[in-house]
Order: sequence, then C-alpha cells, then structure tokens
Amino acid sequence: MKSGSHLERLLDKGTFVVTGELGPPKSVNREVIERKVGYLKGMVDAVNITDNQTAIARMSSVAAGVICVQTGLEPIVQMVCRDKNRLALQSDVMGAYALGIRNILCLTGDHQCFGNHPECKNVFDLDAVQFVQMVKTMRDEKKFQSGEEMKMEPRVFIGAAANPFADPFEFRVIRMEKKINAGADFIQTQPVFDLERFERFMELARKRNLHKRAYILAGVMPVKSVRALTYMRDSVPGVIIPEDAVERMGAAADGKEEGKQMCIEMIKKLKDIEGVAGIHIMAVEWEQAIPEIVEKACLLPRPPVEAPPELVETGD
Amino acid sequence: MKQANPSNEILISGGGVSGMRAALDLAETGYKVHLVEGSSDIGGLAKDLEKSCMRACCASASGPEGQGEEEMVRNDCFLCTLDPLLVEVKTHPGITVYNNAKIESIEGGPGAFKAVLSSGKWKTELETGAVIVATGLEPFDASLKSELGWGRYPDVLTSVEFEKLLIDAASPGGKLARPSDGKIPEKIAFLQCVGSRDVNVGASYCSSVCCQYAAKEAMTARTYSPETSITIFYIDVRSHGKDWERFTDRAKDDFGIVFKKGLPSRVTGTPGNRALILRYEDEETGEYREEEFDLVVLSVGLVPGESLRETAKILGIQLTDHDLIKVNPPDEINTDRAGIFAAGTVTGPCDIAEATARGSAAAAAVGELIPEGRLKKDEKKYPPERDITGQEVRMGIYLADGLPTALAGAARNIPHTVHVEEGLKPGEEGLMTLRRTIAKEKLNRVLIAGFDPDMYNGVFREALRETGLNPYLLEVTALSETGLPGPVPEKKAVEMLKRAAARTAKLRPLYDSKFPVNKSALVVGAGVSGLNAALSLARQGFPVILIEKESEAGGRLRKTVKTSSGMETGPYLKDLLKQVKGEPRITLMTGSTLKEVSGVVGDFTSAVMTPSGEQEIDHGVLVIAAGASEYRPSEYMFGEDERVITQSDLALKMAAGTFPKDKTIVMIQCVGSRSDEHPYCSRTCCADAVRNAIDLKAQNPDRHVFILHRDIRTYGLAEDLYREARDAGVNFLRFDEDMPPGVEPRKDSLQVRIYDTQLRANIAITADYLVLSCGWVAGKSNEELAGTLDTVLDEDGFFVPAQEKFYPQDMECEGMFMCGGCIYPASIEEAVTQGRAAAGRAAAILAKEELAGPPMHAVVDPDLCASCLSCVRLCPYEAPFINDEGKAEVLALVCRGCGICVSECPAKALSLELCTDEQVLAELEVVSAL
Amino acid sequence: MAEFSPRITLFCCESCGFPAAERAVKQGYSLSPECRLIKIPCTGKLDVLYILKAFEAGSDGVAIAGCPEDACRYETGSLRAKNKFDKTRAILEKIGIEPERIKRWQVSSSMGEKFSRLLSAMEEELANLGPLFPDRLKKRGDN
Amino acid sequence: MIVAEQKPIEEVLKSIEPFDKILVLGCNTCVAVCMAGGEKEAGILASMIRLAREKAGKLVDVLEKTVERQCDDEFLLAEKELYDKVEAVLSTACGVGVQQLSALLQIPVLPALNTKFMGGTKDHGTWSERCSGCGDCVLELTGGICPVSRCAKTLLNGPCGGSADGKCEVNPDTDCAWQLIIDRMTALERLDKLLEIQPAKNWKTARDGGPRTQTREDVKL
Repeated sequence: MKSGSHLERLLDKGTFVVTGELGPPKSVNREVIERKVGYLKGMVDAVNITDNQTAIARMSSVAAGVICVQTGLEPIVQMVCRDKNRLALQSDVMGAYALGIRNILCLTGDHQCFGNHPECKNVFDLDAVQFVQMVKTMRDEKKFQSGEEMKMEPRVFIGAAANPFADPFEFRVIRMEKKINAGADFIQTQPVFDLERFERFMELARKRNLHKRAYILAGVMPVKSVRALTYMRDSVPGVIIPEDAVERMGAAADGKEEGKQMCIEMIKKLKDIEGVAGIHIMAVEWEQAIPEIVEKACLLPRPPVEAPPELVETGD
Repeated sequence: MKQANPSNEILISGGGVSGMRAALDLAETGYKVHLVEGSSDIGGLAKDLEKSCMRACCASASGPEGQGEEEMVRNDCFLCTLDPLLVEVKTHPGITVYNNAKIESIEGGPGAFKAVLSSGKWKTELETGAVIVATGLEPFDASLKSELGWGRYPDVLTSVEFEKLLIDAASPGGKLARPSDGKIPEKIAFLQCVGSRDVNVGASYCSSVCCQYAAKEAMTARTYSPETSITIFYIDVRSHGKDWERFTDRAKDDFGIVFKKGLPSRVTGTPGNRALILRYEDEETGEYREEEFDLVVLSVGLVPGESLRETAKILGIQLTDHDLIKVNPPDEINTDRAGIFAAGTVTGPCDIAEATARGSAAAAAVGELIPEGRLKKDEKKYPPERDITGQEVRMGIYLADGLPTALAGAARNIPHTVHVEEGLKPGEEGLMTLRRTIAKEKLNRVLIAGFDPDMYNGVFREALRETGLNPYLLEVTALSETGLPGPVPEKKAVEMLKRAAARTAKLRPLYDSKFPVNKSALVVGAGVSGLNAALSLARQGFPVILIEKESEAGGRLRKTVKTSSGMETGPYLKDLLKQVKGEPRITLMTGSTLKEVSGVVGDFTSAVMTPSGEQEIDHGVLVIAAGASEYRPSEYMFGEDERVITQSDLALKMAAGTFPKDKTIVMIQCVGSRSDEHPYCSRTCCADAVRNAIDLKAQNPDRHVFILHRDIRTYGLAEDLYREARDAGVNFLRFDEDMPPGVEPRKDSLQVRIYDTQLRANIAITADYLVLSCGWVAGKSNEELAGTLDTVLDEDGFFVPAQEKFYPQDMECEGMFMCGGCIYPASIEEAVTQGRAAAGRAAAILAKEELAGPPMHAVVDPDLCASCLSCVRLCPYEAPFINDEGKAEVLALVCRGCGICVSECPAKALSLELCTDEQVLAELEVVSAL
Repeated sequence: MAEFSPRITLFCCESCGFPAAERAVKQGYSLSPECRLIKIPCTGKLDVLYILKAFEAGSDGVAIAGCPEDACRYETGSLRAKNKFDKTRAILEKIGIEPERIKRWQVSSSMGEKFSRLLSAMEEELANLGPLFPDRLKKRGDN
Repeated sequence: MIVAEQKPIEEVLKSIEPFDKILVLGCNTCVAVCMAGGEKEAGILASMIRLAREKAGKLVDVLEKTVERQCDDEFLLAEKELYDKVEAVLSTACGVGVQQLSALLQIPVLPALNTKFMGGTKDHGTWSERCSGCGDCVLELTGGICPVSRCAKTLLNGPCGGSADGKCEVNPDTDCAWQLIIDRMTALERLDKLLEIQPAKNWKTARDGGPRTQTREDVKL
C-alpha cells in the first residue's frame, strides 16, 4: 500500500472505479465546493480538484482539496508545473499531505496563453515526468529533488495524465510509459470521443504491459450541445471528436439528454476494454449530470468508504 | 601620305542615311572610313525631315477628330530624329568626314584602289580597299513641271519646302503659316507623283516614299492646325511598308484627311486673290470640277541628279536606263565593278529603313570582299591614369556655347569648383579646350552642362582618358529635368547645374568590365534572307550555324518560279545552296528549331532541337530569319472550284508548261491583305500579279487578262512592269474595298462581277481562271520564337525592330538581329539585302575581340558587409555571392545594374556605381536648400 | 501669398518612368519647376530612405514612377518598390504625415499621357493638402 | 544572431522628446542582418525622427553614425566626439549595445529596438528563435532541435497533450518542437533515446543562476 487512499484500495481490489472532477471557484467561497461535493458524494469514488485549470486563477487546488476532505469526499489534488518551480511543488505536496490529501495528479499544465493572465511568466521548471519522479522520490526514497533527505515522507498515490488523442500518436503510449517508469501509480486520460483511437492506444499500452504496471482510468465528458462539441473539436488542443458524434448531437432534439446518453454509452464501451481500470468523468461545470450518468451506466452503487488502514509511519 | 594597310581604308561617297549606316557599321567592324559628302553637312535628305517614322507616337497620337476623350496631343516622339546618328558618325574615331568634297578619280582594283579626293580648297590622295557609293537621289525639280505653278505662286510648295514649314510650326510659338501672307492655310492640297511615274519628265518609276510622307506631312499639319482641311490627290495610294496601311487609315479616319483619286493637271492662280484653283475629274461622278485651295504641296519624287551620273563616270560603273546604278538582281549592292558597291537610293528609290538596310548590307559586302582588312581595334595610347585617391575634389564646370553668363556666375559659387569654362563647343575645338584645362587646373571631376548626356558622354569620356583622368569622373547634363534639349528657365538651369555638380563631386574612378566575344553566329531560318545572312557572315570570316525547321533549306524560293523582276528563282536557289555547302564556316542544320536562348550579346547559349536530340550552341549573335507564310484564302471559292488558283499556282503551272494558252484570266488583288483580319499591304502581290500577267500575255498576246485591284502598288522600279503590262493590253479594273468582286461558277466558265470605280459601271467578265493574289501572313512559328526570345510581336504577328528607321535589322535585345519576311513581307531582292544587312550589323559585334560592359553595377564594401545574404537572395540574376573572405561580392558581368540589392542592403555595404546613394542624397540635399 | 505650387520629387526608373516623363514633356506637358525627376535604374533601387530624405528636402509629395509590376525590366524591381512604398506609407502615417503624399505609378515608357495625367492629379491633390511644412514654404519663396 | 525589432516610432519619439540634439547610433552586426538597426535602418529612423519632429513643430538635430558592433567599447569609443555634441544617444543596437554604451557615457542612452531572441533566418525577412542560452545544451539528446527554446513549455520528456498535426497549441503557425524531435530521432533511428527520462534540468547555468559572466583566463589581458 503506497498511500492507503480510498482510490488506491479500490483499484488494488480490482474495483472498476469512478472518479469525477471539481473545479475550485474563482473566489474564496468554500460553499461552492461543498455544494459540488454534494452532487458527487456517493456517485464517484474520488474527485479531481483542478489546479488553475486552463490557466485561470482559482482557489488553490490544495485548499479546495482540504475542503473536500472535510466535506467527506476523497480528493485527487491536481498540481501543474506551469506556476510553480520544484521548491513550491515539493512544499505543496508536503502541505497537502499534512492536511490529509492522499492522491496527487502531476500535470504539465495548460499554457498560460489560454487563460486570463496571458502576460504572466510561466515556470515549467519541471515537466510532468520529472514532477512524478520527484514525488515518487520524496515518497519512496524520502528525499527531496535535490537529494537532501527528508524525515517524514508524503505517502501519496501518484497520478499522471495521458492524452491518446494528441500527436504524434505512437509517442503517446511511450510518454505514458515514461510517466509510469517515473513512478505514476495511476493514469487518467483525456476524455474519449474517438473510441477507435482509444482502443488502439490501449492495445499499444497492453503490448507494453502498461495496464499491469499502473491503473488506467479512461476519461469521458458529457457535453451539453453540438456547439460545445464543435468548440471542443475546433478550439481545444489535443481533442478528437469524430464526425458521427457531431452529427448525432446536431440531430438531437435535447442536447443535454443526448450528451448524457452518449456519455453513458461511451462508459459502457470503455468498461469492456481490457486494461481500463476505471472511468474519469469530466463534467465541467455540469457536476449535476454525474449522478444520472453513473446510474444509467450501471456503476451504482459505489462501494462504501472504509476507514483507511493505519499507515506505518517510517519517520518520527 | 602612305597608309600601313590600304585595304583597311574604305571610301564612302555620300553622307545620307545609307552612307552613314555603312560608315558606322564598317567603323565598328574595324575599318577606317572616309566619308565624302558633297554638301556642307552629312545627313542627306533625312536631316530635313521634321520626323520620319510611321509608328510610335506618329501613329498613336489622336488626331483632331480623334475620339474626343483626350485632349489633342502633339504627335512627336523624336525617336525618329536623325540627331543621334549624326552625332555618332561625327564623333566616331574610325570615321573621317569630308564635307563639300568629292571623289575626283579612282584607279586600281579591289583591296587596292587609289582615289583622289578634292574640295574647292584641297586635294588628297587615298588608298582604299573598297568604295561605297551612297550619293542618293535628289528631290525632283518642280520647276520642270511649270503647269503646277511652283515658282510662280508663293503658296505652291514642294513637299521638302513644306517640311520646313512644319518645322517652323513645331518650334515654340510657331504656327503653320503659308508663305504668301503668314496666315494659317484653310485648305491644303497635296499633289502626288510629281516627277514620278512620269515618262515625260522626272522619273518613270514610282518614288516609293511620297504617298507616305504626304500622309505624314498632312497629319502633322493637321495637328499644328486642326482647322485646316487637307486633300491628297493621288493615282494609287501606295502604303506598302510596315505599318503604312494603318498609318494611312489613321490619316483618313482620325485626321480627316481626304484622299481623292485623280491628279489635277494644273494649278492656276486667281488675280488679286491668293486662292489656287485645281481642276480635276471627280471619280464618283466623272465630272470635271474646280476647287480652290490656299496652299498646294507638290509631292516631289526622287530622281538621279547630275552628281550621280558624274560619280558613276568617275568610278567607271554602269547606269541603267533610269540613270540609276546598275546592279544584278536579286543583288542590290554589287555594282558591275568589283570592289565598288552601291548603297541607298542610288539603285532605286526606297524609304529610310530600306536605305539603312542597304547601308548595312554594303558594309557587309565590304567585309565579305576584304575580311583581312579588318583591324584589331587600334590600341590607342593613353597617358597613365592619374591617381586621385585622397585628393580634394577639384571640379571643372564647362558650359555649352550659348548658355547665359548668369550660369557661369552660379557655377563659380558651387563648392569644389576650381574652373569654369564658358562657350564650350561640341567639336574638336571644344575638346581641345577641355583637355587643356583639365590638365592645367589638375581637375579631378568634370561637369559639362548643356549637352545631351546620351549623345556626348562617349566623346567627353574619351577626352578625359586622353588627359589621364578616369573617364567616369564626368557628368554631362542637359540642364532640363527630362534631359531633353530646349529652353530652360534660368532659375531651373542654375538648379540643375547645382544638382549635377552635387552628383559630380561624388563620382569615383570606375573601370569597364570586359568580356570576350564568341565570334560565331546562329541564324534561324534558311530561307532567302537567312541563307544570305549566313553566307555573308561566313565570308566575313565568322562561323555560322544555320538552322531550318523544314527538312530542306530554301524557304519560299522553293515555291516560286521567278521574281517580279524576272529572275528565275530555281537556279538562284541551287546556286545559293551550292555556295552554302562549299562554305566551311557554315553548318546547316535542317529539321531543327530554336528552343531557348540565354546569355547576353557576345555570349549567348542556345538550345536547338535537332532530329537527333537537343543540342547546345554557344554564339555571339543571333539572326532571326524566320520568314512569313503565304495566305491560304477562303474567299472566292478557293478550294471549292479548281479553276480558282493562287498566283504561285499559276506561276508553277506556267513554268511547267501545263497552263493552257487560250484561256481568259481574271486576277483579284489584296486577297488576305488590307482586310480586317490582315490590315496591312503584303507588298509583293501587285508586282507578282503584273509579272504573271505580262508572262500570260507573252504566251498569247490575244488572250484576255484582267487585274482587279484596289490600288496598284508596283512601287519603285516595278512601276516599269505596270507600264509594260498596260502596254501589253492587260486590263486593270479598280474596285472599292466595300464592294469586292463577286464570282459565280458556271459549267464551263467563271462569271466575275465587279463595279469598276473608274468606269463607274458594273462589269461582268467570263473567265476561265480566277487567280487570287494572296498576301503574306506572319509565320506560325513567330509567336513561339518571340516567347523564346522574350520579345513582343506587332499586332499582325511580325517582329518589331528596335527602331523602325535607323535600326530596322536590330531587335530590342542587343546582339539579336532579324531580316526578311518575319519583320514584314518583302520581295526576294529586299530579303536578300536585309539578310546581308543583318550580317553587316552582326559583324560589327563579332569583329570585336571583347565587349565592354559599362561599370554601372553593384559593388560591395567588404568592410561594411555583414554577410547578411540579402543581396544573394534578392538579386533576380544571381550576381552576388559570398566569397572566400565570407563577404558578399557581385559578379560584374552578371550584374545588370538594377540596384535592387543596393536598396535592400541593411549595412549599406552595397552601392550602385554611377547612381550611388551618396549621389542621390547629395542631389536631394541641393533641393533641400532651394 | 501666390498660389501654392507643391514641390514633388519623382523617382523615375530609367526604363519606364523616366521615358514616360520625357514623353509627357515632348507631348507638350509642362513640368512645374517644383517637380524634380531623379533618375534611378529601377524603382527596385529605391530606398525608403530616399523617400524620407525627399520629404526632408522639403518635398510636399513623392512619386515613384516605375515599370508595370509584371513588365519590370529587372523582373522583381517594381514589386520590391511596392514593398518599400507600402512600408513608407505606414511610416508616414505613424509620424503624422498624410500617406497620400506618396504615390506609386506603374507606367510604361510610352505612357506620356498617363504620366501627365497622374502628375496633374497629384499636384491638385497636394495643393488641397497644403504644404508639408508651411514654415519652409515661406523660405522657399525667398530663394 | 540576436534578433530584434524596431520599437514603435511613437515610443521612440516619446523617449527622445526632451532632447533637441541626439545621435542615432546604428550597429552593423546582428541587428543589421535582422534588418532592425544597421546603417540603413538607423538612417531611416533618423529621417523619420527629423520629419516627425518638424511636423510637430519641434525641430531636432539628429546626428547619425553606425559602428561595427556596439558590444565592444573600442568601437563605441571611436565615436567619442559625437557623444559630446548631443544630449542623448538613441541606439539601434540590441540591449547589449545600449548598456555597453550607457556604461561609457554620462548622457542618456535610449533603446530604439526591442531585443527579442537568438535565432536564425527562416525565410528572407523571417527569423525564428533557436536558442535561449540555458548554458547546458541538450541538443545531443534531442536530434539537434532545442526543446528549451522551441517548446512553449520547455518540456524535456516529450510533447504535451496540446501537440496536434505537428503544431504547437500556443500558436498554430509554430511547429511543435517535440514533433520535430520525434521525427528527427525516428529518422536517425534513435527514438529509443527518447524513452529515457530526462531528469529535472539544472537551470543554474541559465539566467536563473543570476547574471552570467564568461571568462577565458588564457586570453585575458
């Protein structure tokens, strides 16, 4: 057991896990988080707390994650390399752990040009692979990135992202492998719309035995309208939307219903792919849709949250 | 006086267009030319013309009754003025001009004549290798036709006098004024054929040029005086030259000039009144009528003068019945005495372009006769060049004779000026002053004001060299913004002087870039002109590659029987081909076409597609002799009825003896010529038709031959044929363009109907054969050739000379020449002459060992060069490159001096010689202070 | 003050612009004394600096008279001139000078009439715009 | 070379506003090649300033000079007498030149350019960034294509999820450096190299380590 997090325990048991996503508010209002947790509690096993997603300044993911813990839903705290150098990242990992956070997803981060502070200076002291490696070193070797020893290590479950839909395709699996080699315990993918491509991705992953070395959670995303879908297709980098999906959404009388329905169907198909250990539902600003999707995808009920086992403290 | 190499010296008698052209071509080729002119100045008849061309501005200007959208413009372009040629001849180091002089006697033979030249004041003996007679013809003396009132009425002028009137009208503040009272004439009449086509007085031949100059003078008069109405009385309108037909149409349509057929036989004055009365037969009504004019111009012909007879006698050469120099057709140059050649109108009247061609052809003839006489350029000894590095600018300013003294005052105040010379004359006297003062004042920059730089740069640069000063330390300015001669307000002149001085001060020593000449020629087309061009070049000593697209050489000579003058073309061609075969310097390649030409004059490379694949040929000059095609008619049931044939069919049938002797023949002229589709005269068809008609009559004097025509254009000596045909009983019927003849096939005859404008009656002729006089159309290959040569064709698909009159064989691109039917339809004789003329022009380049490119190219200052590659990337010609030192360098011979690289150079390391940034900015600096 | 006669500097290429000007004059066009022709081999030789310097020299307008773009004697010269023309117009606009003060004409050597028409129109336009530097105009008069 | 571009003329005019006599000093090295501040551009700038100021009714005396390189004192000091004649110098050199000269003079030295990057010519008139001077070159590992300067996120272990059709998510006109690296390494049959995890980069050698000085003891005077 690396972290003893609820997510880790379920995955280790072989449960097909469900994770959700929660964007912290662009304000200091913790009630937003509590409300969103309300929608998701019992519907997902853990929830990703995004870190200044798309380079828009929001409440810190660590702080929002702590509120989550306090509200009773296990967070997967996301951290990006864009805004922090290795000093800040290590300090945040330690702080997060100290406040009860057990899952950390290590990301590169969107470029600031997409956000609301495009003039800012970015950091990118590390890239995501190096970040994963750093957290793993902290956890497993009790060492800072500099090599300096640490007395009590952050025992976190380390996640990383993979995007099967970006280019060059063949290198995507290699990059996932590099993250796994660096120490990623689980992988969450970008939302799948192009099932065929995802299947090919998984096939390559299986060939390299990656599904046995880390848990791969397939991402899905319900969309509300054909406009949202085409916007994703045309304007969000690294997303592939097949034409038939656009057509189907376009033909639908009720876009929201259709979006949910498509998401449900996608989950059912993803469940059957070998090596897919769970599903990650990214209902951006549409957390309300998650209960219905989870239910209709026959993923309910979710297993109860058990008390975490005592961790053997190795330090003082 | 003993000459080192007698055959190097060539004597030319006559300084008209043709003599000047021959002199220049010979001098350029490396002969020493002695040009003997009987009058007080060279230039001949052409120098008295206000303008001479029929194209460019003259034909493009809108007439007084033009479209009305644009204001009327003066139809001048000055392209056709003789001045540049005159200056070139007068200043060429290889030409000595003797004015008011004549040849007194001549002895010896080719390569070694001994001539005595004399004037009233001196006499000199000269050894010469060859003689060219170019003394020309003279305007007919109008007093010999006293019934036309010349000499009696002040307002009856010859066309030569009228030309002077036009020059006065063109001068600032001038107007068209009739001599008697200075009033603007309201009605002018031109009478054509005065002294031409006249068996009684003057010449019996057609003078060939009068119709055209009359139209030109009339148009010019209308431009200066739009309220004047003009009528031209004529027998036939003979606009048989390139673009003449259009020119005449413009005279009629745009300038409202009235052409009336029929010549008034006399001009009578009215007592107490200045009106002149002409009595003529109205063609439309057939009635005689009288009309009043207030100015009458007599279009006088060109006739041999006493001097020609005298010259012939002295030179011991034969004259014809017309008192013209006898030549042996189709040759127009060789007289019956070896080593003596004729050029220009002395062998028959012709226009300026033809006279020029004959001049070049005569030069070629000399080159063929004594190629060894060509000298390598005299290595003139110059003093060593003065080093001016680090010297302060010491500028001398020279003001042309006649410039106001105020300019001299301004000149003295110009910075760096250490010497100001007023009253500089263009001749040797001026040059002496220039040389003397440059040396005395140790000048290192020279500014000469009041001269046309294009004309005088060469002479003055030579003078600088002679003093040891680099020739490019000179600026010549005309003192006007456009460089055009003419009055300039004093204030402007001072400004121009200051601006030129600013440029001059920034001049630096420059050196011509020299490159060797590939001394071989490529001739495209082995027709009559191409074969003659090739033969002439080979005989002058230059290797020639002659390519022909057909499988056999000969062009139209293969399809004709005889020339209009009666020479049989078959034997001629056979002989020509034999000569070509026997000439080791000629390589004839049939079935071959020109695919690509690259390079520059003296150094061309062409790709030629031969039956055995593509071949690359290096050559120094290119001669295009692509010929023309015979028009294949669709009119008059040609191709539908086998009794309708062409003139060439007829000639072949007669030659073969298969043509029946008893049949009645009708010929129709202008088939495929002077039409909407081909709005030009094909030049050769009238004479050919008349020749065939005479031959038909000779076969059987009793048969009927009719020639239906619009105008009979037997220009020049072919007029004799016209007369002969009429005497032989050939019937000439004239139809109007709008009412062409009709043909109706019957079972055993052809019914030809025509409205004869002279008889004013419908006439029906029962004919056995209808013979169509088909014109010439531009060769199909012209377009492709033009593309290959990157040149343009005229509206009719023919090639366009660089300058119509004085460079008729030159193409726009230097080193490329042309001859024969690809320029415009030409008779066999004319094609022969043009071929030889092209060879004469080409030889002027091939004879040189090297050509010098002016130093107007980009240079790099390596100290400033940042090696940024801008120049390398932007040059359209790949002239700049990065050298071993890592700095940009410009290949002077490849650089064409556009300056694109200079303007882009971010480090300002590049400059364009003779137009440097320093010069441009210095000039703007002067403007700034105004 | 007498009627304002705009000072115009014309950069004319040797192959087209200059002959067109010559042609215009031969056809009777009378060039104002304040019009000055600067002959350059090709308008591709034209430098942005030339144009600015011409304005510094007190020109109220500058015209570039070159070959038609597709018939430039030096292939790309006329197009290069276009780039410089565009660039200079942008510069003028930024430094508070009306970009209309520069013109670019594509004339072939025979277009004397077009040349005179364009120049007359330019003179008229500049007369309406007024002098570039009114202070200098007074000095000009004194000279 | 160092690639720079001219500052907007408005900004330049504002910076020289207080002065009536200035020197425009060009630099004939990098900024000449990238057509921002060589003799030609300096001349144009000077002319623009004169015209703009005359138009604004505030005449200015503009001297012009261009030196070989503004990053060496010797070239700068050779024009000493010019600096004495003016109230300020407007330098069309890169930021290096401006500072080099500034250190020598008591009068203001103003930048006329924005210095952008170290780059090479892409097409005539287009330059692109190729190096950011990190002080620890990785080109050996990346097939000669620098991810430090050419990847928007300075990634060392492969492309981010924004790489699409070979282009960078930041700008569709910009090639994805990692796509280029992968293509190049594939062509070189060295793709396996990219499987190795590149550890966190040592930025001490880059500007992050503080202003850098380079010394060659053996060539010092």
